[in-house]
Amino acid sequence: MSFTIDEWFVVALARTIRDRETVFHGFGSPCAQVAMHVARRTHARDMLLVEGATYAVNPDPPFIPPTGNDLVLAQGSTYQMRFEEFFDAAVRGDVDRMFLSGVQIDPHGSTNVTAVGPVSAPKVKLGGGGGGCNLAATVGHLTLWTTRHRSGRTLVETCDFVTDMGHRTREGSRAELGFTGGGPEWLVTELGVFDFDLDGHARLRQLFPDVSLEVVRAATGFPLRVAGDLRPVPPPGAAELAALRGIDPLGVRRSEFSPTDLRRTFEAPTGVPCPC
Amino acid sequence: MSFTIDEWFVVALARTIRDRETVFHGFGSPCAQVAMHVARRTHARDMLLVEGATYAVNPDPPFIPPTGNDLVLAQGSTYQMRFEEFFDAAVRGDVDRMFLSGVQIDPHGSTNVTAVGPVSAPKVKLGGGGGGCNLAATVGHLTLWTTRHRSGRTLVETCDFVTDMGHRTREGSRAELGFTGGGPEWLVTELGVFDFDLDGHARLRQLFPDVSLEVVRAATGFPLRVAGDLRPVPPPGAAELAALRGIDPLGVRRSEFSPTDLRRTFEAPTGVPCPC
Amino acid sequence: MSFHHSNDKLLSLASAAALVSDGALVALGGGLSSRLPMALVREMVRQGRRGLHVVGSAHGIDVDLLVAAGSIAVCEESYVGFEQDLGLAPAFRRAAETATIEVRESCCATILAQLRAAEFGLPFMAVRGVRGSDIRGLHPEYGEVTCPFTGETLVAVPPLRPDVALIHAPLGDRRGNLHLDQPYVLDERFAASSRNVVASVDRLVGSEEVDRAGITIPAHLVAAVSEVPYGAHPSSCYPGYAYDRPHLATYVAAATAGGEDLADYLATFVAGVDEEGYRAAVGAARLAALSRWSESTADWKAVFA
Amino acid sequence: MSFHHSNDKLLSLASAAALVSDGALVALGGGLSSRLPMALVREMVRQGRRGLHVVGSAHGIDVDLLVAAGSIAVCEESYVGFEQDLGLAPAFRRAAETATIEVRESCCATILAQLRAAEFGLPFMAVRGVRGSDIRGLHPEYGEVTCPFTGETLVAVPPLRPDVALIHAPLGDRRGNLHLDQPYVLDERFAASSRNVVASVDRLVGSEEVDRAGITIPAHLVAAVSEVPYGAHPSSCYPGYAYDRPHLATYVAAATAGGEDLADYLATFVAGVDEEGYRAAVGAARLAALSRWSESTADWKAVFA
Repeated sequence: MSFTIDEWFVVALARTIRDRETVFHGFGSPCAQVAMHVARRTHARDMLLVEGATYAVNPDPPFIPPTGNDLVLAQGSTYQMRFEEFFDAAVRGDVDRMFLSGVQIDPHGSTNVTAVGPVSAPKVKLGGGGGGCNLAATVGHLTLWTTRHRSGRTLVETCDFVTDMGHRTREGSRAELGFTGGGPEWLVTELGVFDFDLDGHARLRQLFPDVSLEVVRAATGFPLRVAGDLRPVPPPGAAELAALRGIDPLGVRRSEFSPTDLRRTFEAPTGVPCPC
Repeated sequence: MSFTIDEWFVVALARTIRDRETVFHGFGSPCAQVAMHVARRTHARDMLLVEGATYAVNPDPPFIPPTGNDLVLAQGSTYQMRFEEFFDAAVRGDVDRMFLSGVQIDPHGSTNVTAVGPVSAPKVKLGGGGGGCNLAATVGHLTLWTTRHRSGRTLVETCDFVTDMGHRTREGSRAELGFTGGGPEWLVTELGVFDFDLDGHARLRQLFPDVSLEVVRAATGFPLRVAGDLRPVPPPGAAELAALRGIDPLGVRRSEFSPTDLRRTFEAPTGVPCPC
Repeated sequence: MSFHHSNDKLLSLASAAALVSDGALVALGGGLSSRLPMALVREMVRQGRRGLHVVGSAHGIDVDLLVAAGSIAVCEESYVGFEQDLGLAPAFRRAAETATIEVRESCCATILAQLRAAEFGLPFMAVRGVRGSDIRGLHPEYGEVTCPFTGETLVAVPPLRPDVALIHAPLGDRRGNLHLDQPYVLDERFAASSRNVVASVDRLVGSEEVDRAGITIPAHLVAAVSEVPYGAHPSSCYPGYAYDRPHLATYVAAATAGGEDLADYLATFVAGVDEEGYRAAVGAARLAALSRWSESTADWKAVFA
Repeated sequence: MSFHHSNDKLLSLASAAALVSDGALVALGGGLSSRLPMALVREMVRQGRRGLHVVGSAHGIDVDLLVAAGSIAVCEESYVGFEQDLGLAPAFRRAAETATIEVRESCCATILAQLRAAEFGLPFMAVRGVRGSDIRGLHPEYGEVTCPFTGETLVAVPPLRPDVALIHAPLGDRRGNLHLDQPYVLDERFAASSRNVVASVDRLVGSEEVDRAGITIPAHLVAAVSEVPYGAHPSSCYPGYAYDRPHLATYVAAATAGGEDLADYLATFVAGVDEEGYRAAVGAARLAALSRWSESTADWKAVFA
């Protein structure tokens, strides 16, 4: 059974979700969006899935469209939260996990989706953070991801602009700011999977088998911390791949990857048990 | 054409409503409730009528029931506000008039519907103020009414407990408290009609023809101020009486009057023009 | 207030009511004589619940019955009574006048602000009004806050996070989805701000039917649901039934007289019976008459005669 | 914000758009590529509106087109772009990078809090979060407030009271009642907090039909309504039509190239035509195809190909 990096990457994202969690993704996040549906169809059948900008609860869309606010995403849902209903739930602590990405991500998991260069006259004006700046403060756990780690411009020592706070900024730690959420728990990149150590600093836990530690080190803009028990990323199970291919026939997840990375394909070692 | 005091009283209340006002009455207020429908069916056809505890906008109920929260009150309405939708509108200043009553009413229009005697161990524990305590601060104008002026216990120098503030309390004036509403504009009793002078003090403007100034003075627990141009209360018009009898076939308005007062009947001087 | 993920929350009325502990902060759904959670109220009385702190807007027989049964320690409603029609709430009035309950009378808008603080995850909310009213004096827990922009001083109120909200709905499914008709009163806010929603429904139906009717309160906010026909009686639960005015009058008379009369009412309609017994005591004919409101305006009027 | 009592608010698109003055604080309804008030946006461009201060959540071609046409001075949205699919917003990006517009980027939840302050009649609202984000630095108008109960310091935000909210609905009546399908995004909050709601509807129908569909925004909040078929195109307005992805791609290409290409787009689809001309330029066949989403999953997928 063969699969591609975008498929494996999405399964790695899906596995950061625990069953019975209430989970949310923002718009413009096809990989996270697909990952949530994969999780709900495999190991997290009782999660409460809030479908992005539609705020639909536990929908079963026939496919994922190229926009995060389309009626197709609410199909099969019995209830759609109001905009404010979702944000209130997240602020008061009823949302357990949110997926968050960044054009820049610092070692403590702060992210920048606002501007590259000085914000007053940016080199690149990015789209903006949507609701992240408040949500990141109060949602239970954050799963961060990027598909552009290899570029060397994504994992940086310092973000040009902090849109969404990670474990600490120059203003202090989350505790010092009175934030009720736990902050970044995972950072999944197309090269490997990081968790965050006791200092709230990213630490490499898993590597994709076609990637070397040197490649990761070279692509990472801050001193790389590596877990003692560094392992390869566990391969996707058949059920996870089937769920993924079922929910994303248009392949919107691929829009996040560079053409080069999309050529990465893998063979499943036979007889790997699916965790679901 | 003959009519009774309850009918005339309700018409007097109705005439305090200006056309195109947004008007609200609380629960347990049959006279105000009937008055609003009379106004909307006669001189204030473009008022926005918010029907008590149903928050129905411009309904046309077939009759007024003995409770303020019944489905019949929303009949013919195309829209029902949510509870919070109404209160927010009132607090931000979109509600122009509210009807408010009191077991005690002081000269500045503060009202008591909480307790007679010390609140810690009351002589009579009353029902309570519902939403009045906040609404009285921000609604544009208040029309106060009582059907128990004659008792001598209603218009008092000082309320045992101020549930809803009038023009001033010992804490100060409305301006000093930063209230955005105009406070009491009219006080209609079964003896006559008061407005409020520049000190925000009740002032008798109209008398029912079967009531003498001495009766009013004797029944009023504070020095009576009388307008220079004291007049009789203008009699109800045929259209007003027809509207009233149409909307209140159960006669719920009568529940507010003493049996003695209910015996007061009047003959319309012929050829009185209806103001509507 | 974290979400309830179970897909089957159906409980017996006894088990549902048992989720309310003695001394709990309880939000009562509905208002005046409409959609009051009466079956849950009666069951709490049967179970001898004590020391409850009830909060809500304008209520009637639900609160008065709990007071009559000695279940309430603190009453923080904005109104308790039977409007102009049947007047003051007898048991509530007696208990307040003898200081056997603590009355922390509040205002609908203030309660809304406090529920919003809880729902919005904020440690306080500001309110206009309240100043100038002696109600302020009944609430030492209120504070003050100065607006950093205008400099004006407003009353600050703390979050109100009920331990449980008791909500009656005409329709619901076993997952906990509830459909209500307007007016919702504070029920949506109670559901979002309370730690647990315990619901009773006149009819338990499939999710599709609740979905068609429209989900007012979603399953993830609901901890338990119990099916009790006429569960809001003697208050109304449209479109099913109008309120039972003669029954309210019977109650008010008994509660006003107190002693034997009140004891008889409680024995006949509450302590001595289960809900099936309650419906039998009220009488099938009477219950049927309350559903006849929709047949004609004359029938509707007749219900209130 | 006081209520609108008129029983006939039907205006031509030109008269409706003319209710927005140069320099106005404008709330844009809908979100991303769904239910954007595009006909009103195009008409404002035709009328040469200048100096607008736009506020909202996550938006796309509505804001980018206004920036391309030079109508915007200040942009206070939480996001402007075309998601992963079509990427950054070309005109918005260029204007921000050359500082020809002021970008006061905000956060959905902060904007919600500011709208609520206006809706609730409060001089400020407290928000969690924002601290720790550099977005705070873009908003000198924010303040701080200390909770009188917990002592914690929160960010205080002032009320946001738009001069006008531009809202597109599939259905409405001439009195101004509007029916929307979920997600409402911020439209309900905009309607309650803005001084005026100016609406466009795909279909003007009788009040009974809006009532049957469900009134999302009531007439008393609406100042004007104009009937414009496909008035949200190229964004979606379900159940009528899906969003026109190829058209968005055409726009993004033209706006990215700028100069002639952008001028051509504006001439062909905005300045050079009225809305009838716009629909003709898009093409009846294409518009019909966008309504075919409901026929089958294959058709729905095909719309996005």
